[in-house]
Amino acid sequence: MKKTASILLALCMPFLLSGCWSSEEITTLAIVMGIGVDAAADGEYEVTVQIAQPSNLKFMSGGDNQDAYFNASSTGIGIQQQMHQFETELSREIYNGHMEMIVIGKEAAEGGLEQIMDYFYRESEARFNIPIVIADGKASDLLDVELKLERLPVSRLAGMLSTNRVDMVVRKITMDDFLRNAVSNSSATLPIIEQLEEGALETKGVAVFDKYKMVGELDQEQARSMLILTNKYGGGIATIELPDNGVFTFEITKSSASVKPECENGELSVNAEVYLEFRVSDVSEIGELYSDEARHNAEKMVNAAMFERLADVITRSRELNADVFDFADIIYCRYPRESESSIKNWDEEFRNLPVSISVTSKMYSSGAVLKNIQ
Amino acid sequence: MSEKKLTKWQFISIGVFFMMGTILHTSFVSAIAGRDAWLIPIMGFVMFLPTLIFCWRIGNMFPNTGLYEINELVFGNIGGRIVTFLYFLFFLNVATLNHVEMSAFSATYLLRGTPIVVCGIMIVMAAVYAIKKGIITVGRASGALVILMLVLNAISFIQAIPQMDIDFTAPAMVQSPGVYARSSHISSTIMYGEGLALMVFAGRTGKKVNMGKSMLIIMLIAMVYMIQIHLREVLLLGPLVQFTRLPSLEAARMTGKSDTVSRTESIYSLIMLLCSLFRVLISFFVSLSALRKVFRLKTYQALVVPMAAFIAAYSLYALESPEDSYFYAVNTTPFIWALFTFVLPMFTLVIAVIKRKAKLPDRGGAV
Amino acid sequence: MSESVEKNIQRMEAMFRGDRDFVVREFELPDGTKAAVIFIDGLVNAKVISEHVIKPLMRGRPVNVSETGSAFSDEEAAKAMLSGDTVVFIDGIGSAEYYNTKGFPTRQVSEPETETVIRGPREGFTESLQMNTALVRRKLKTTHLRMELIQIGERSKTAMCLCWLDDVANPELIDEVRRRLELIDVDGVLSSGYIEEYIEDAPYSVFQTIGSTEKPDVVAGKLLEGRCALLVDGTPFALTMPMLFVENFHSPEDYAIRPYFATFLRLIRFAAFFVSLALPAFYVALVNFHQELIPAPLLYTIASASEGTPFSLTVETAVMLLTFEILREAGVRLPRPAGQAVSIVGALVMGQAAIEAGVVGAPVVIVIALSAMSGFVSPTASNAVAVLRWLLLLAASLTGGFGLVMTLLCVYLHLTSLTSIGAPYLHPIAPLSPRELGDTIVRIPVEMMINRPSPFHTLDKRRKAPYNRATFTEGLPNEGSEP
Amino acid sequence: MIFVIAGFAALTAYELPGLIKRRDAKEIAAVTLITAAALYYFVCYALSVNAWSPMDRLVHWLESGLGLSYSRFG
Repeated sequence: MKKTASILLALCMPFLLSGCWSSEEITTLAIVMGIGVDAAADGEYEVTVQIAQPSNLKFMSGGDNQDAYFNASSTGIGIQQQMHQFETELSREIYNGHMEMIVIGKEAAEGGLEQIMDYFYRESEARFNIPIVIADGKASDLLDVELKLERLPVSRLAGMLSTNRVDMVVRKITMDDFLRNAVSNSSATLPIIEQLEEGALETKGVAVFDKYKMVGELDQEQARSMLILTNKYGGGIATIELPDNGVFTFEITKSSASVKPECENGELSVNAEVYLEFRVSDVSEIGELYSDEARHNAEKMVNAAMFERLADVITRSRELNADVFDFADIIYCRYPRESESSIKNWDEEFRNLPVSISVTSKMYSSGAVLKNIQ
Repeated sequence: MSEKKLTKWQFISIGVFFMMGTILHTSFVSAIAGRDAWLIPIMGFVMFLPTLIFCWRIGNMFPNTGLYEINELVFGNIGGRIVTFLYFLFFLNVATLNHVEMSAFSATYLLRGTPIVVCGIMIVMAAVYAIKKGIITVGRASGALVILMLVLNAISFIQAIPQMDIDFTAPAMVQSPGVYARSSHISSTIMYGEGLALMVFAGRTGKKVNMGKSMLIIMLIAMVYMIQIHLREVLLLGPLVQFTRLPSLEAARMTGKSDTVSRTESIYSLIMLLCSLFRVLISFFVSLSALRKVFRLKTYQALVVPMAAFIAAYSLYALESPEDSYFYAVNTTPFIWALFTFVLPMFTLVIAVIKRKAKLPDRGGAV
Repeated sequence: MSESVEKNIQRMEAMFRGDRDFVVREFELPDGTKAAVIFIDGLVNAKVISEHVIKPLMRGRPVNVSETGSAFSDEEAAKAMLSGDTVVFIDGIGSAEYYNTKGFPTRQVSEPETETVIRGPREGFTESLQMNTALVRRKLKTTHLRMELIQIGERSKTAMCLCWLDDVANPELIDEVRRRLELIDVDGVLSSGYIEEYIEDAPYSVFQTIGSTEKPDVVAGKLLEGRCALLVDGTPFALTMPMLFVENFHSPEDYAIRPYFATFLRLIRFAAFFVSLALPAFYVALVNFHQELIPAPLLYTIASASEGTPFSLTVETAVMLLTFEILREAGVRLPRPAGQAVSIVGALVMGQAAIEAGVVGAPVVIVIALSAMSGFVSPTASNAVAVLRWLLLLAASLTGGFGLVMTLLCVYLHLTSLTSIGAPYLHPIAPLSPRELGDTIVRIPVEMMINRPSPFHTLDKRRKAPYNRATFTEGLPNEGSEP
Repeated sequence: MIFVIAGFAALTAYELPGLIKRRDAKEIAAVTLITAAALYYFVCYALSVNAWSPMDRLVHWLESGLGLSYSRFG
């Protein structure tokens, strides 16, 4: 027993002498909550870092909430360099273990994200499931947005994406979703957030990427149809203009799409059946809706409108030459052998891939009122 | 009053704990096989069957004798010691490579700033303390520890199920046969092959422990465990699994929904640490007892600390750079390991059977 | 021993050099021969001597006292006198007779301080060996209860009684204990603590491998399980050997309350053991090394709390731990009323003032207070925990989670390597035997406790026949048997 | 860095007195040999000199010599 005790002591000796490397006092850490990247002149990037100030962040009932964060930014070639630049500038060490959001400016996205993404997935502190967002203007403005409920602009952005069930046009895309698409033939999409005047934020639509470069945008309606087609649509409010400029708004509560690839003697095609359940929110003049006949023509109207929108998003994605619906993977999974050749040059193949869409919908309630109160 | 032999369950728990140490090797298989990585352990098991048959037959021929005593029985005094020295080199390299992976893992993920050599020395210190306490104590301790590890593993798997996406494994078995052959060769030699070290414990097990049966149980549990790890990685990371260096840790980082319990990968990395420490510990002990058998030393107690220092030092230079043990493991190590886990055991089995046949006809008695 | 009384008395007086409590009483027998009675005042019961020794001798009737013996040399006579007997010299007889007249004052049987119990027997051992053996005898009225007297201590000559059930306990265990006791050659044994360290398997280990208890029913329970107990004259604590690690978390009350609540309590004691052992180290590892494990809101509170504090986190934790240890010791050492006040005032005021002054962060005080309090849940393990806590804190401050896990593994291995008189210390956990986990970590209903713990290799494995509950349950109305 | 090596070297030498007492030539030879090897690598690491590593040599020989490596046939 004396031997093991002395061995333990001797083994500890090297440590006591050389101290501990990776122990960082929490007060020496600059806790980074979000990072914004904007394209600056000739290939440089302007990196803005949102750092939380813990002392103001503590919950103070009724206290004056002076800013619980501050943004530091610097421009330079790579992102890693800027991070070190921050460390020299600030008195503390950059710690991005708690990063909640990455915001990328539109020009930077158009310029290509390889270099930016490379820093984030190689960096071992950051996580794979951090949401990424494209700022319509400059990312630094988005990170400075006016605060209403939250204490940090970043948490307001993160909140916008995950909880706005009412108008689910846009889905939270995390870094690994984005990278997964960048690896496969289908193209990735990232939500775009636009800053309207005096601090109002709005999800303007979805940016479409080919590998790492942003090639175009889909507006809100197209983004919704894309979500429906890829079966990731959680529900939301949609409107149809009626011929005599009336409006028929309905809330889609359930949407499911089954996309089945077919292959007759080498000819690849895709058949998408979409099933929607909706509830009428407000309608200008259709009249009572409880009768079967009225219900059927409302459903027919919704089918027609949705069919037209789905077709529109497919043509749009063909224009951008970006397979946003993961058709490539779906076909490859079902027919690996046959689709071997066409997957190689998927850009052309996708342009003339026959896609048949059929929409069936079911209205299951017209709200609390039997017919219009007129 | 307390028995000095390993009981059946203690031997199996040491074996399973040793096989759980492959959690750091998952990138060897998933880098090659990608989305079919979870099928590879089955093929690896099939490729490992000959060595299992060797364990079974040799176990029955020489009940309750360790691998080194078998060598000496089969190859005679000098030949046996040469074969044991070969095994010593093999197990030394197994311990070193595992040690390299473990220190690289803890230097980059757990203790971000610490230099690799310090992590290496800390790992080796823990191994020295365990060996000083004696392998019977380690056997006794591993009984409950294995169950704890398996339960924690199951919990982290179940916790990750909501995030999993089934169709990441979609086009199964479509890759070229070369890919499958290569990854199952890697799996059978590196992941299962290193299990040969457990044969050395045959000498220390109690009377009613049948080597073959327990090795089979250990390898089956190991197979299920490996399938579960790979399945978790593929279902969480999808096609990215081919690119990440430590997929099981990245998969752990992915899980976690609510903000409070979101980042549990530090706890998971501690589990990975314990399992791989056990692997280093057992292979270290096995190479030590090989050295003792070769030079006929009375006790190996005196060798424990210098050998540990050697492994900590040698692991700095074993591979070009400690960070990229992946490159070697995928290309050349399977061939070297195959030599030791397949060729040598088969050779011993053949000689043993021939000797057994030569003896039986003339004297008709057992060996 | 000479014939004449005077010479004997002079030699005895020379031996005792005129101590104040050495009493000689000379008298004459009816037939005129001189006789003398000598005894040590205080060790004997004066009334018994005058009634039953001196009066019958003076009247020539025989002495009717329970235990007599004859001493042939001065040492034997002195030995008898020192253990409370009365020695009688009669002129003309070469030897001296001694009669058992023990009668020194002893404490009444009262509830023990350390092991208070809400429900269950409340009697505790006292300092006198006779009373303690009587208490144990009353619990186990069986002829198989052996009580072997052993004397240790060259000067203190403390009498010890090794008791076990000879149809249950393993004879090897008893021989082993007896052999170890005989090896002890020391001049004074004043409390059972001395003996404990001598006969332990691992005297250098932080953990206690010999159990000690103040309650006879606990001793009886352990004897039934196949262990042996050592009652030491002069200390109310009996030693029970061999002891297992899980016994730190058993309390005699567990068998007096419902199994569910008892299991719940045992699990809490286990949890408290781990909390008090690893919480400060875990907290330091969490905040200094693995910040990403802390959820964001908590991270802000911790960061803002430790904004102004001067010390680094490790120093802060160590200082707070030290203050709590000092407070605890002060609370115990002071006499009862003052002790209570000190520990409460100290903890509250000290903690609060430290936080206000900004010397220490609030979370640290919470962590240390929780870990200190949970240390008291199992008193026997708390002294081991108080030492190991510092080792873990050092490891965690140097290498964070990595060091913490490795040290915990080393502690676990150390525990598995311990044996208590041959029985593995972590019995149901380390050499895993699932069947016996029933009565250790959880408390299964009494019916199911059929076998005795296996590590003691008891002669009679079964505790009792399975309880035949079916006989009286048919009659109960709610059996669901009505048509 | 040097402290770490010094610590470990001192530690490995710790075994020697015990051994010399036991006068077991073989064991002393083994211990000194292994300690020397360990020190060799540690010192090379401290002076960041490239030490000879058998594993590396073996791998290169297998790869170039025998061509026994997957990297050859991709």
